[in-house]
Amino acid sequence: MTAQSLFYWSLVVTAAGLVLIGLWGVLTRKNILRIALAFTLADTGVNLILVWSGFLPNRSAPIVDASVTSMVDPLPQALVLTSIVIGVAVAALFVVVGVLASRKSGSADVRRMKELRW
Amino acid sequence: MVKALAIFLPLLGAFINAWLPGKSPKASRVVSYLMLTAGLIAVIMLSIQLGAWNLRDLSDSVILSTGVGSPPLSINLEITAGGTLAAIVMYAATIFSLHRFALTTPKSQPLILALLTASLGLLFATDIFNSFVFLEIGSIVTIGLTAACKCGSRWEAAIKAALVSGLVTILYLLAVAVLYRSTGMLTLAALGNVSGASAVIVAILLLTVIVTEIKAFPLTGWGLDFYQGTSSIVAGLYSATWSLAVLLWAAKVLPLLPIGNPIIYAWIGAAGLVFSQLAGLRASSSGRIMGYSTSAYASLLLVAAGTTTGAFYTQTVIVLMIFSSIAKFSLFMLGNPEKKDQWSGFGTLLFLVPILLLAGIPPLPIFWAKFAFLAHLASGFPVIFYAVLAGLLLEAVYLFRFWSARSEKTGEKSAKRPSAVAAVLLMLLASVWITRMSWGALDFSGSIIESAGLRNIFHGLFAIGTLLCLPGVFNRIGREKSYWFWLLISGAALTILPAAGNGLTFYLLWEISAFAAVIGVSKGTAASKGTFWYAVFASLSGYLLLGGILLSKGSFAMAGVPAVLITIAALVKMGQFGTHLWNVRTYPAAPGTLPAFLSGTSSKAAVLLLVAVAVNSSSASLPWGRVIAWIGALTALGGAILAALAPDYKKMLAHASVSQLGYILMGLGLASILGWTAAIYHTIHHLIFKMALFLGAAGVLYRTGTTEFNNLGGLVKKMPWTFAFTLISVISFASIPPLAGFGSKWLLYNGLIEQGWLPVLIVGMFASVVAFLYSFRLLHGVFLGQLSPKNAHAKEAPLPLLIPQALLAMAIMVLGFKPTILLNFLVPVLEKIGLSGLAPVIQGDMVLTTMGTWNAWMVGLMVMGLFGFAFVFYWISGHKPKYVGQLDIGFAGEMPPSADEVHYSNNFFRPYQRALSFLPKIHAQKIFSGVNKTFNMLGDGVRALFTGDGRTYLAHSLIFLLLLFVFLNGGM
Amino acid sequence: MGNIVSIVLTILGALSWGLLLGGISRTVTARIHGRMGPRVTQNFIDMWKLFKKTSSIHHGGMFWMAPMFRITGAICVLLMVPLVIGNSITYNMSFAGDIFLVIYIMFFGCLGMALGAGNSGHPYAVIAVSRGLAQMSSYELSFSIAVVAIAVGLKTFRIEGIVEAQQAGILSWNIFRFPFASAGALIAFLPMQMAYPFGIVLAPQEIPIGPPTEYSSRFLSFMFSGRALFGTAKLILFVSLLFGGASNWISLLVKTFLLYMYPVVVSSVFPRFRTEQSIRFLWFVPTSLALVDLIRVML
Amino acid sequence: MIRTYVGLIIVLALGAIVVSSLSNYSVPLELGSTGHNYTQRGVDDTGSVNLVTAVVVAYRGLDTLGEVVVLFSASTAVVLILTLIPMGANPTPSSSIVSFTAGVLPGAIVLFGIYIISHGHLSPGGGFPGGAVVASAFLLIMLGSNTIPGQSRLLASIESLAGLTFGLLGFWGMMTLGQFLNNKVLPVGSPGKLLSAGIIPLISLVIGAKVASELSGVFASYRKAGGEK
Repeated sequence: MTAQSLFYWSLVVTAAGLVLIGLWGVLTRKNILRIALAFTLADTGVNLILVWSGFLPNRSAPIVDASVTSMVDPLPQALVLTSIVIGVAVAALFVVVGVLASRKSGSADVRRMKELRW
Repeated sequence: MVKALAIFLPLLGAFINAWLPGKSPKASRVVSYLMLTAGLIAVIMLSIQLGAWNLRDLSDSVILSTGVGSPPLSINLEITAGGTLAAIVMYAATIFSLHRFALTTPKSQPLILALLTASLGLLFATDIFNSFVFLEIGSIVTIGLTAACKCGSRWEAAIKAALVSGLVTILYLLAVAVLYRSTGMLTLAALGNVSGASAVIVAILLLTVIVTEIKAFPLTGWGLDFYQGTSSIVAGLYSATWSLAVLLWAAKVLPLLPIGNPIIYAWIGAAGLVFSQLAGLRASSSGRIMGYSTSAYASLLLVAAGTTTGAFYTQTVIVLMIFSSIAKFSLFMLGNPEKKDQWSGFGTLLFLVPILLLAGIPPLPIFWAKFAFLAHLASGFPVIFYAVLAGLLLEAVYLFRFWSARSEKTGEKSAKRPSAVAAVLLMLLASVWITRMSWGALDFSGSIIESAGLRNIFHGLFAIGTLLCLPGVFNRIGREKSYWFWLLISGAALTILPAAGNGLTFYLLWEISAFAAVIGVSKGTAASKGTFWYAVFASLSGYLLLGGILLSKGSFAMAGVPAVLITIAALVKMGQFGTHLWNVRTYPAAPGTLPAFLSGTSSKAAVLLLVAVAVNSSSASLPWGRVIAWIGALTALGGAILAALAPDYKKMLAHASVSQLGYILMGLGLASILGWTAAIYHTIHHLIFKMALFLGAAGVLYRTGTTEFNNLGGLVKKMPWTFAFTLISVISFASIPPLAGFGSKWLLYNGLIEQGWLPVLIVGMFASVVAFLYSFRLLHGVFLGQLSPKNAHAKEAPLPLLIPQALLAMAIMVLGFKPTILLNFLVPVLEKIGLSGLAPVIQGDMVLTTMGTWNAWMVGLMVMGLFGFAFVFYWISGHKPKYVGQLDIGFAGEMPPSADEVHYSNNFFRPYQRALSFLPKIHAQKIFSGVNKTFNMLGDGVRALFTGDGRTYLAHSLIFLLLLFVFLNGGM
Repeated sequence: MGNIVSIVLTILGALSWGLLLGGISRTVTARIHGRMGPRVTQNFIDMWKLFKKTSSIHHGGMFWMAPMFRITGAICVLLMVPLVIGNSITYNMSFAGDIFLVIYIMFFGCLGMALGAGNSGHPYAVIAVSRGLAQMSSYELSFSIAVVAIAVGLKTFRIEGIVEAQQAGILSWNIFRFPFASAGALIAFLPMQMAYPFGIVLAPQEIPIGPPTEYSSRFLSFMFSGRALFGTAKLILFVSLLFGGASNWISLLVKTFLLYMYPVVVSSVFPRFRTEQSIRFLWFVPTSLALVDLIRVML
Repeated sequence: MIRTYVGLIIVLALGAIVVSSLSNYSVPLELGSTGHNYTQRGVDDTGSVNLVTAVVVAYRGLDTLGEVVVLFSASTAVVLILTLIPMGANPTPSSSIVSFTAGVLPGAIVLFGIYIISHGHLSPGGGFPGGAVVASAFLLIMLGSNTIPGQSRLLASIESLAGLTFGLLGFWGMMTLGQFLNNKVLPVGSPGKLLSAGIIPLISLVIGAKVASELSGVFASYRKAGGEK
């Protein structure tokens, strides 16, 4: 296994690990802000996976230049750019809603936000 | 250019509004309306250009290409014909709700416009990442609007929506990555190119995302909480724009998913439909009920995606989703708890139309789609068909309960007349328009009942029954005003019913008649409970009928399961054997002359249905005629006993009605000429006397304001004519010669003995003797005995009620004295349809069977002659007595202190009740509450899933994902 | 014309016979009780006395018409049953209907009386009616089962036909051919004649004379004649159904007399049931008996 | 407790799926067809040497418009929610280090941000990163000041105007070239120059302005709401 392919696999394993840790946090944490953090973590993992989906070993950034001969796929990078901004937007809103919700219920514990059910 | 305007104008509006509202709310509203109107016009132009209004091919489309180059490099939006129709709804809903938002949260306008843009974008998106962007806009705006609305649980609703949207984001992007990694493309069409292990991953990820987003069971939880927690305006806008967009987007994506056999969608949908609707039975908040209904439609979408393809799929989905969105939108807009609306008159109607629409009641548009869709299921997917049918019935139950709970709040008049009328007209227009899709056509060319004679009898019965109820509508009070309209519609539908040429037509007219009557009943003061029961049982019989018709592919020549379903439908409609509950609750609650119509006329539709099934079967008989006859006999007996013990005039009549219909069943079950003669004879007879009785009851209620026996009595003095007509009807239904009732019994007994069905005969005879108990109770409880001072002001019933009664009483006399007029017509008709047994022989006035004779004319002459003689003899033989006051009786040498104290009414047949006490008390009420309890338990079991903890919903999604993975790997 | 004469004579004859039987029964009852009792013609005297009395008050239209209903109903039953078999002039109106018609037309008079009682405004009268109807609905069950068993067994509903089928000697009487049905019908006959232990309708200890409580004088005379006529009619009906009918006038008188004495005798030795006891007894005992023959016929 | 186990089981099962499916992939050696097309045609089609920017702004401009709307919606929502809830009066006073830095750095930061924005089609960067950098300058200013920022009309105007411009640029493409957001409505010019690549620099500018103003708006709202009562 070359260094590049090692990088390739470790990239996806790290990313998947981040997603799984994030999901675990989402499922088991009680504090709404920790859940927000867990989501951000998972988001990062997902973004890495997006990057991975267009990644080729031994290639340069997709900026056309006389010296560049082979590039990685620009599309996933564009997607990641978009996805990051969306992630920021969602996180901003989530935090606001989460903070205000926990002010309303008197605690950041998501288990206490069960007025609506059944 | 129009294409771009149609989609992006709201966005420009949103951007402009981000700056304007702080400055000038008015200007910003003007901008919004301008942009929206212009966009709406653009969409309408597009829809015309695409021929969407033609409805023939909804998948025609134009492409709006964006960026540079063409897909897969750039992104296209595909504007489909069906999509433009949905877009019109979205625009219209946004325009309608804008001013409500302007009132509550003026600064939310950019968000509303952004939501519309996102909905439009998602609706037309062809790129998977592009869809993601629009999905995110939708989620964010939804969360934002919810958090900013003025309702109690908004934070919780917002948090749950946010949690779910977070998970959806992750799953969706993973799917995007895997898709791109394995195909190198991001168009939706590329989904079909994925293969191997990646296919499974993409499929499970996207299916989980879709099921979560459309809120289909089992991933409904967050949607329920969201609908319940958010304000009704937000929920309304959401369901008409975003929810609709997501559903139609899902409809677009589902067939593309690399999932192998799409039937799995149908199974998820069918199971989800049953379970979620079970849980829906337990919902009480209006938002939650709408949530469950949304879930039902989401499940329907899954079923459609799994079982249908091509143009039919598109049409079904578009119609179901668009109109359910409209319905939900209207319900949310109307049921705005923040304004504490009070419903009355047209307000109730306005509220009812969307409910009927959601429940798929004809002739509203969803009906056509549901009918065609269910027909499709019936022809190839029986198990799914039954599940869907059951789910839809459950949905109807809670929708109607919801409505009855809402309409209980009566109050000041609301000026909703124009909007109500407009809503009804619009829906009817839409319905007519929808029929352009080739979804089975109405057929009046050849009736399902070939025999013109039989047909004409029923035509006549329905027409006359309706007409005789109409004069009485002039006497009505307050909110009962408008029931005449629904009576007329129901009656008109019934009158046409015998001419129906196929199952669709029959079902359509049947449901129109039933639900027009439901609306009519709802006009009664304090009728909500009665309306609910009627609506539920009407739905039950409607769905059974639908099931039967569809399983036999629209024809009435049926046997086996369809025939059984239809028979049960008829029995429910007639209130037989336990289902009498609805009669007993509905008739007392119905306003004015409507009970007369329901009991006298409308119940005969069930007779017609049974006749139709029988005449189309090979041996001109009903399946299990003996069972039906037994059901009839036992109902006749049980109904009679219950009627005797009933404490209320109208309730007694309701029980009596059920009981008398039992005789018709006995006759029909016989499948012999004599039996059918008896059945049709009794059908006519029952119509006559029951209408007369209920019209009399309407008069009594009108003059005294009560129908409780304990408050009535002695009215003969005040209402002699009503009494006279009631007396004639009573003598007739007690089968005492010489009036008409004896004929039906005589024919029936002869028929039963001819076929040797002696046990049925005995039960029937016993029931007819028990009928004396209630016939006297009725006369005495209302008209005889002591007049209560409470009713001293009562007058004779008004003429519009009396004249029909007089006509009916005359009909009873004619039929009683000269039954041969009818029999001479009826017997030859019945001889032709291939029934077994011998026909009665008619010689002049004499009717002969192999064993018995009956000369009604001579009996009539004898009775009248003797009575006349006795009368005259008394008259000329001595002094005429004087009338003395009602209290002047031999009362232990005293004048009784008050009329109420000497009026024997309470517990009239107590000894009889005591004698009956050895019977176990099997109340139908208890059985039904047992059923109810069971369903509640099941519902509770299901909804225990929805714990209210947002993380649980996330766990649901992930578990669903895992199960899908296991299933798909096992299956592939 | 002969028919009309026969009808008039039948009515008058039945009235006299009914009144006479009533008188006899009063005497017999008194003798059983160890009293002398009134003359056998006492009922004629009572009738006439009542008829000549002026009735000065009434309680309303139905009160007024009830006696006519009663009499009409009674006469109708009477005329529907052939009197003497073989003598077609005495068949009166029986051609116009069969046994079902008779069963149902019997209610005509009952209903009339019940209506009168209801209109009288007296609670006791209504209590009596409520009891009477409850009881009637019970005994009619066994009676109709018996009638159906016999009619189906003989394959005719026409009373004439039923009587004709019993003309082959005493063993061909239905009481021997359908012993269980006959037993059921005969038990039902007791409440029909308001005999003890089923005399809950007229129960004098509780509700003076039941339905006609408010009636007096001329009204009451109509009521009484109605009852006499109805009684005779029922006797003839039972004789025709169970006891081979009558082939001549003597046998008609003897058979009806004997049948009349049966409830009189039973009545004087039994105490009274409570209403629900009576109803339950009638539901189970005579009904089960009659059912035996019905099942026999079905098989 | 049970939730932890269930969560663990779910995550482990998901992990198993990941592991099992990774074995189906191998290290790729060639670009996919779409990626290949971008690298081949990108510069000719758009005039942007930064292919990521070419994809973001030109090829998939609609995504970017959507993304702008996402940010727009989120910021509008945040502002809306926070203005509806009157909270917080006194922001925590900032330390002198922060105050000092806030007085010195913002100018440089803004300049840097503008550079990133304007060179988006030439080098890594563009509207989003640049806008974020500019917004960070505002954040710094806000942190350094002890007063609560007032309702800024200017920010709203910039935001609104930028969005409107973006939309109208899209319509321009629609009108002239029949393709929404086509970047060739302006001449492509020679790739590699600052003024080239059609409307890409313009859109970058618009995006930058929008991102900067929106993020600043969000920060301002946070600041207003986050103070102590």
